[in-house]
Amino acid sequence: MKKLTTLQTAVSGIKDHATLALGGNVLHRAPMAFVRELARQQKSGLRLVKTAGAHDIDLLCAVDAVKVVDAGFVSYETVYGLPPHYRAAVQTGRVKTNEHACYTVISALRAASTNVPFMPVNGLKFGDLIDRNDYFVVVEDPFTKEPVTLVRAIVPDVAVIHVQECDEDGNAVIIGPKYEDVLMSRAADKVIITTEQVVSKYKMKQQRDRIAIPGFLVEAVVHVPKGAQPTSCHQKYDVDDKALRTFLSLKEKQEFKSFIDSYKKLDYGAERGNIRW
Amino acid sequence: MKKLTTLQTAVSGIKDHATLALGGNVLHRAPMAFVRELARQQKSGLRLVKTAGAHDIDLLCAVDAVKVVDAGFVSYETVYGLPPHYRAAVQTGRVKTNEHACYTVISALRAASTNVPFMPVNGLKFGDLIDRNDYFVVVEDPFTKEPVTLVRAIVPDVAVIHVQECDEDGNAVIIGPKYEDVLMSRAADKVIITTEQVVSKYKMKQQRDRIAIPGFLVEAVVHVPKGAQPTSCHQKYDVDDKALRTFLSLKEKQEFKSFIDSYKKLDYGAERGNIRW
Amino acid sequence: MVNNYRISDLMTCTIADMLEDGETVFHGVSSQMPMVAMHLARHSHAPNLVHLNIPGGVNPESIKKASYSSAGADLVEAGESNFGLDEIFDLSMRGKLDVAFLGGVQFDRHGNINASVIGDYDKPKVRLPGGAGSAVLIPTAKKAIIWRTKHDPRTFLEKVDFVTTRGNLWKIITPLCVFVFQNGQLELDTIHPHTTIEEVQKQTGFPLVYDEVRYTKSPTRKQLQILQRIDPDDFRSAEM
Amino acid sequence: MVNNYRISDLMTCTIADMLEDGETVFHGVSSQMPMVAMHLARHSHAPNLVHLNIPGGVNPESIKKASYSSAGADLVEAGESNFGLDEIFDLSMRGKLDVAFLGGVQFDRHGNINASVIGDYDKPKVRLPGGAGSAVLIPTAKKAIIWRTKHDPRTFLEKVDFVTTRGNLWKIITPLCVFVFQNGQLELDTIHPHTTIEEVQKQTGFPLVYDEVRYTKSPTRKQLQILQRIDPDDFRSAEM
Repeated sequence: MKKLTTLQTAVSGIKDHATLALGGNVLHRAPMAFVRELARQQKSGLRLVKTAGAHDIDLLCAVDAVKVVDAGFVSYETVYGLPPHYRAAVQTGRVKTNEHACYTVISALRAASTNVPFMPVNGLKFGDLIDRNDYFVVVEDPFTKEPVTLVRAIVPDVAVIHVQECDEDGNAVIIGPKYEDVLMSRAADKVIITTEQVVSKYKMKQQRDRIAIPGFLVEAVVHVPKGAQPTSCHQKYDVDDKALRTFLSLKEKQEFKSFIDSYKKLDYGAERGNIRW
Repeated sequence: MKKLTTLQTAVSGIKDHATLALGGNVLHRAPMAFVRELARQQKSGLRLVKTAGAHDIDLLCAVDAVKVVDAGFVSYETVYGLPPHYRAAVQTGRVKTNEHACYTVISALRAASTNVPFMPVNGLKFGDLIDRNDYFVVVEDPFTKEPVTLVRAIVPDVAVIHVQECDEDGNAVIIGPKYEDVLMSRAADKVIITTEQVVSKYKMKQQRDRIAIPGFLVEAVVHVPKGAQPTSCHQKYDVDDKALRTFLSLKEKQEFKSFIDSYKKLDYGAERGNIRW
Repeated sequence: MVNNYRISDLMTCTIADMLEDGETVFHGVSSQMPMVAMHLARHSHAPNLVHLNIPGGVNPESIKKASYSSAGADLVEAGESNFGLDEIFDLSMRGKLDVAFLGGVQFDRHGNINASVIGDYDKPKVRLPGGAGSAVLIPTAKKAIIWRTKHDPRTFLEKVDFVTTRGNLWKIITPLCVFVFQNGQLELDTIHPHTTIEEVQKQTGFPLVYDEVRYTKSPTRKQLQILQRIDPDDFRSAEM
Repeated sequence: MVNNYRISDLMTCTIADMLEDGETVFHGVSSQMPMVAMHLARHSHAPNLVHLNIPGGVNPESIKKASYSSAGADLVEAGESNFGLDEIFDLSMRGKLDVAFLGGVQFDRHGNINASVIGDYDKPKVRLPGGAGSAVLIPTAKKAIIWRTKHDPRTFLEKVDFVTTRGNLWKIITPLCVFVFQNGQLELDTIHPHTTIEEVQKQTGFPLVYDEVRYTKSPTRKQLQILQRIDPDDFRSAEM
């Protein structure tokens, strides 16, 4: 049961049209090395699930890998502005947005994690989202006869989560905010961890109370230092301002490719032994 | 916003017929000092909620404080056997048991924690519990048209949770297994913490990642060292074998009273300053 | 009365004044101004305000490192306990979130909020970032406060293109004024000292509703001093 | 073949033999025998078995301190990660729990299990402890294994008083035999070496179903040695 594998191998197992839950939040701890490898392997038709996405969703829209986005919010943060490639993809009809209320993504993942077809949601009471989206439905509560809104379960085929520390069994430690990553690891059919550091089982056991994702839930572990760049990874590195501004200025297919390829050395570094474990 | 209070004051706020979620599991970290004070103050008609209860439920049944028990399992562990007072109370009709599947207690509390009227439950598919209990109902999933079992929400008026460490703001650390205590603290309308130690806000901040219940959710904090005895409290004390065997041998009302009163010094100790903080 | 303040200072202080001691208050991503306002409140009249945020740090002691983000790990590192986004939503569903700060792109006089699309929902002219938590928080938080750094007739208009949500909207603050949602409509609460009622009307796409023109209170010297101390890098102006 | 073993040893080893390497396996409270059996499996043919339990310690390194309880904190302290009861249930709901060990008081030939009441549900003659997780785990775990330290006609009977649950029941082990649930009925799998088919039939309240009488494998010397080492205080016999 060897779980340690290469980025290429892990990504090669992702099927076109797969539903992927991406860890992190906006510009923080997004699994960018994995996302770039999805682009390199020219995956297509992906359905992306996240409460609040940014560069990850924008990049995959830029290379035309996406068919559907289930999210509550897709945008860079204040100083970087709106996600140009995502917007263009939606506005030209190439990508369908299932607009959620962030919480309804959480509810839909909770439904998946408990294997029920839907989750009742308080709060989603008014507005056009309920009518326009077929993953919401209002029914009568059989106990009180009051109306209640349900959101349909979303079962990701794979959750991809970038962490600071993981052992070879897949026991994973997330330092700082966990966002929806723990829930995603329970909702998805398979879990792939990309990690800054692969630590010994002994060291992991010493900090077992910090383990967010126990190894037996994890299918594959990929060692990718700097694997969240250009988004931030707490206690490892901050957002790469220059790279983000560069990406946001790109327009042509060839430019996206060059940008993504410029990370090759970094993304494959650990496999080639260039970076010490 | 002083939260530190005495055991008597905290318990005096509990109304007859209140729904109480009790922390801990079987013989571990049950909020026994609080339970004994409920008995001393002769509360009645209580509805008790717990996945797996033992001495707490048995004692409250012995003194006729209980009307309804919502639980998946009520029994002492192997060496101590069955709960005589709970059984007698149910068999004579004084107490109604809402038998749950442990998980359906969790589901009902999850419904409360998200303020929805019910929670769908996979797994509860067969058997007489579904038909005989009016808090389960089978409906048609509006998305797939398949049948799905719903459990009605249980909203505890108060969750009573015994912990090892708490600060005066109510930030609470549970050492070792947390059982359903975190969920209870989110499902209940109010949270009362009884604690082995009251630690400084400074010390609590040093270990903020271990805080299971943030203070702003907590209504009252009661300092009761040994407050889980005769059940165990991890890293503090083990089960009090002698006391449990004594209790199980009691039969008469006056005997229960004496047993409960024998803990008075311990239960009120911290308030009287006999035990240093 | 002092005059050496900017619109961002005025807005931040006005927001702080909306918050009461002991309230549980949430802000989302890209929300530097409310974040600073919450800290200002905690450092003045509302020391027991509970500050909740997306990364989950309860009552972060300092926001000086929050820089470009208001969803970063710094808020957790400086926090006194952890309470993640999922839990904050649950809290609001239970009716225990007092105030939520939210955004939006279009607002109409009926209190409808659009953060989704300009044009048709399925084939939009402009795809907006989305309402994030708005669609569940605005109906469930006791008071929803919207802040906008833009005030023009395309933002405040007769009818929004799409109703992302509505509900317990309480106030909207802009560089020109404060709206209050009451009597089923968006009414003018106060206009800022530097503007006129004509200017506000000109920039608003529906007729203003008000009995008399009241002015927003200017920041006090003390508030400006605290701002200087807690937000020396001026994150509160990031959106201006 | 060795003879110096007790029924509790035989039962524990038989249970261990039912478990395969790599499986996720759960036991509840008052479940010392399956707990020891799981450890025996981990120390012999199933080193990658995942041991889950109520307090939430994944793969506790040792069970020597579990003493009177199989739901105590020791299992967490000795564990390699934490995975609480709520999460174990969720795991089973998702179809990812391979084996669950559960109890019960009455069993009938149709695979129905009663852990609730003797007599009427609302006014019972005997109120039993309740099915704990059984009612959701037996239908969802891939294989449910029941162990009982009592085998008499009141335990195995024609028709249970109340159906707490049924579902993916796989095997039932008693001091006399192993039942297997197949073809929609409880069939005899093996009888233990120390008993006879007549004895088992006498203690069973419905006609035994079997093609031929097979005997349960005796513990190996190696198994007994491991048991001695991992369970020196004989928790496996606690219920006997």
